Amino acid sequence: MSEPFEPKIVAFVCTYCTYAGADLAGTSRLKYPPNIRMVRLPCTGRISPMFILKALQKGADGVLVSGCHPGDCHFTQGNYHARRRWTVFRALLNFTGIPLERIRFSWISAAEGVKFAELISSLTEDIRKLGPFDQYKAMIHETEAPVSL
Amino acid sequence: MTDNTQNGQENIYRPAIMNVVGKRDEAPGVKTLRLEFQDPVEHERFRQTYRTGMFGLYGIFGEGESTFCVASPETRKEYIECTFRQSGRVTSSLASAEVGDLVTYRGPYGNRFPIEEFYGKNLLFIAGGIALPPTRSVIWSCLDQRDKFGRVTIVYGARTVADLVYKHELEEWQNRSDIELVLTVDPGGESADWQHRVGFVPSVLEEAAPSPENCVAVLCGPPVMIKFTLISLGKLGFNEEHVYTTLENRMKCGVGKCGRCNVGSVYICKEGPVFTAAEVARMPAGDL
Amino acid sequence: MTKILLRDRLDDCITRWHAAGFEVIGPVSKNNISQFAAIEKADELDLGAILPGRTLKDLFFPQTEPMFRYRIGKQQIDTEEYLPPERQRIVFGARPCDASAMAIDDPLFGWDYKDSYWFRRRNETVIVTIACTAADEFCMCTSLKLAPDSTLGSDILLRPLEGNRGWLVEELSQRGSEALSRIEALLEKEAAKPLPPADVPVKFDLEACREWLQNPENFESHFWKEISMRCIGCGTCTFLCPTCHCFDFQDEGDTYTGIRRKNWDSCSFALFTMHTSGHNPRSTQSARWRQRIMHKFNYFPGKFSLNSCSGCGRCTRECPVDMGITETLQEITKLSK
Amino acid sequence: MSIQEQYRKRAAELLASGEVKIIIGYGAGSTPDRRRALFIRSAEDAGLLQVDQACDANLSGYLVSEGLLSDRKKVGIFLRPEGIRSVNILAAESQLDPLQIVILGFSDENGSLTPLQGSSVSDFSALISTLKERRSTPEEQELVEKIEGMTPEERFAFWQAEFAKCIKCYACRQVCPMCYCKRCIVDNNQPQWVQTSSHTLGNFEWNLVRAFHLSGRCVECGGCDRACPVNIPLRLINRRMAQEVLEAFDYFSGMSHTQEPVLASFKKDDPETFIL
Repeated sequence: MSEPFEPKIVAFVCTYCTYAGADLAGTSRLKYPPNIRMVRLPCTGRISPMFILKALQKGADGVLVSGCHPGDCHFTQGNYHARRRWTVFRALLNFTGIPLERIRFSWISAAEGVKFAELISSLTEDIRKLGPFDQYKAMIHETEAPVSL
Repeated sequence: MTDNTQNGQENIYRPAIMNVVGKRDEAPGVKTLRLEFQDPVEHERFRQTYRTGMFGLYGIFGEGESTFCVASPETRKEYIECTFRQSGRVTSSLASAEVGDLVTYRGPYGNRFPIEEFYGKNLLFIAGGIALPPTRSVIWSCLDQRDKFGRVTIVYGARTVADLVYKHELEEWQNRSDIELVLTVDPGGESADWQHRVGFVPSVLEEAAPSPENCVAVLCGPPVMIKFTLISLGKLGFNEEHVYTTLENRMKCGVGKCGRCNVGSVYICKEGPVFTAAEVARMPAGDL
Repeated sequence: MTKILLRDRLDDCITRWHAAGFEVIGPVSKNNISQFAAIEKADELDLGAILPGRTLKDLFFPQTEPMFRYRIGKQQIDTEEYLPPERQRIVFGARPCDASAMAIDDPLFGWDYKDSYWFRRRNETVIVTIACTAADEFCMCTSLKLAPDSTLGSDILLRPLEGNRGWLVEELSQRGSEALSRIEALLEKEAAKPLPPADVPVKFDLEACREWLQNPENFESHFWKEISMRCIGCGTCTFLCPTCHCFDFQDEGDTYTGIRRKNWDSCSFALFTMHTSGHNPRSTQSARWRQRIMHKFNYFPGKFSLNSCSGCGRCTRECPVDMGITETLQEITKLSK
Repeated sequence: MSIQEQYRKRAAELLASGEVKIIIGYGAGSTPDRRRALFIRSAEDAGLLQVDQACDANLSGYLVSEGLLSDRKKVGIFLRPEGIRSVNILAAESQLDPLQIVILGFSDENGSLTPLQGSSVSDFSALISTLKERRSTPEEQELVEKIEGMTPEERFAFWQAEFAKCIKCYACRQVCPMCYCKRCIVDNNQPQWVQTSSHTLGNFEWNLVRAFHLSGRCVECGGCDRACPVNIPLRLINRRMAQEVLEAFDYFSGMSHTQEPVLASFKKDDPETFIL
């Protein structure tokens, strides 16, 4: 009937590690699915939970947040702060029914081109299996519907 | 003013689409857009209703609407000019509109300067900073029928020389023999080649001492300037009933429904924005 | 002979109204809140409460509604206008204060420029009101010169009969008669005496308050600061007020496409009157509370000869810090003596 | 002497001696079972103060009212233990100087009120430590567990139905002592992160943002829950978040006025089981 479902995944990445890792994946000609839209930020510490909500609001089926391994932060501590924030925000999303399979977190260094490619492949596959985030999309759709009263 | 035509529209919140046909930088952060109606019917409606002093809601879909006066005179209705300072979300996006882009406009709303009552009288215009645009609308409306009025005096001040808006028109007025133009900047705001006055508007006004005899004053500016200029006008012998000003408040609907622009019991959007100083004096000061 | 609607005929009435193309709406308690919602059967109705938690205003002026969808192109902007769908509605079981509130807001939405969102819904809705035979300590309709059996704003007024048997029917408008004509056959004709309306004590002196509010000297009175000290500046009183009508426009979408919506706004919010320059004419909570009281009991009646309050008491009932109109006007009554 | 008499006397002394300029307490409300915030400035008015179980509001939010503390004078305030924790957090977040706050504390032990010994925030640290060890009420815990037992779809549907009721009156925000931002994130429109319209999506986003900003800061006074005019069980989310910071970081909010905020600090060995 219609085209097969292609998930839309937004990735918020730190420019020093994961973005460089993605770059390495590219220059190494590693293959990974094209479902990812990357947003590059100076540090994972800059990644506000607002970004994740905004991605969902704009219709993302999955979100990846990724940065430097602990201890490797360009700004020394940004990712430690980010880690606490993610822990809490993840619990909140879980409690309000946003499936954790859709919101993922990872550490990928500039040298881990292979890890990046593999993660994107497995993440895309996982979300493809989950299907579109219909529950959230229904809520978005409701805002576009004409007057109901 | 009571307008039962509803501007001929069924949905009063539907804006007209305007082409940006001109854009001018006036001062740092201050821009003028010249707009033309896309729809001739809307334009005709504007021609029929617009009088100097009325305001409109200018906007960009996706950002919202913002209220300011129509800066062009009622004697030139082929277009609308608006001058604004880039400060919030809407004005920032309006400021980035270029010639050829589209913006929205709703209006004209509110009351007007009763120009007919000024016929045969001397006119004194006083403006401060970004408040020249509403004054300029009246100034040109009168200058375009210059023979109907007596002496015309314009007192205009800004913080610095760079902050003066409509510089090309100031030059034009400067060169006209039938206008007395008094320009001033706040102390410290003058440039090396500044040949006009230095000082705050109220004191400069007192120095210039225009005669209150058979004279109508139009005064626009920030609240502080208005407050002290009114005192100066009083000293010069002006009657509050013959001093006109415009008030601007935050508005959303422009048509007396959204409930935020009132000062005391007066809805600025419907009973204003033009008031005499006497009317303003009767409003509760704590609400201004 | 008077007309009687028996409670056990209500289901048949609803069926007939549905058949005649009316949507039937009434107070429904669900999910820990009572509000007006479309119903299919009479047993969905919650007619026992003093007042539903949410007001009748929701049906005529929803908290958020789309006005335009826009699509921005290089040469043109396409706008699609959303107006309320045309359909006939019957609201069964409103309270007199809520119904009055709709009539109070009519002149506001109609002066000069007519708000089509409001009037379309108003013109298509029949309001069937049930007179109150019980009141709680927050009810204050009588203080506003209204009553537990006021007819203002209603198309039909029902007066409860003893033993929960049904209601005595009073036709009040053309629209009401039309709705009644659909169920004429279901009505009994007998002489019946309805239960007396609830006893709602008068809590303040409206005229004295108005006089006090009109006196310019009182505008800067210290009273405003004292009375609003504990106000936290939320929008509960305004959003649960059946007559509060302030609104805002919000655009939602991106650069090329989106929706402009009309949303409730509240004079209690600090940003309500804030200029872009940072200047705020009503910069303190006391100025904002004064505006709310002045607007309802001085400015609005000055313009439309109606108080912008119907005495439902929700502002006091639901206020998180136990404020409200009643207390303020009681204090003003004391001050004016 | 009843606790109410005791505290009226103490309040009168504080005001009469000039130690405090104002006392924020509880007075009679509009109905017999309601209490409301009462601000008294003279010892004669101390008789208007009420102290009983109906005094449930956390008054600490009034401490950050504009201008109240700017003259460096002391302010007396009636607080339950949760309120004392709020004051600790406000102090830790540099919103007030704890030395300016004179606490008239009381707690509700099994249905009867007991006065708390001490008047400065640091006097109550032992008490707060015991609170940390205390679990929430069985009913609350049961509800949280009930929600946790649902599938994600059910949970989403549950909260969607609850948030659909939200009318964006922001009573939850305004009543919360922790929501002191001069400009809340929903009031910022450049950029507009959260949709301000009161449709379910906008409500969902707003409530998530609110809960997140209170994570590790909420003291579970229940003010938001009581304030909500449409009865959204806001307390459940706050409860769950408090549980999360306790389990993940051994963090209990409002322990002391020098405690670092949980999301503005870290340990190198914080758990990270979920990070790939």
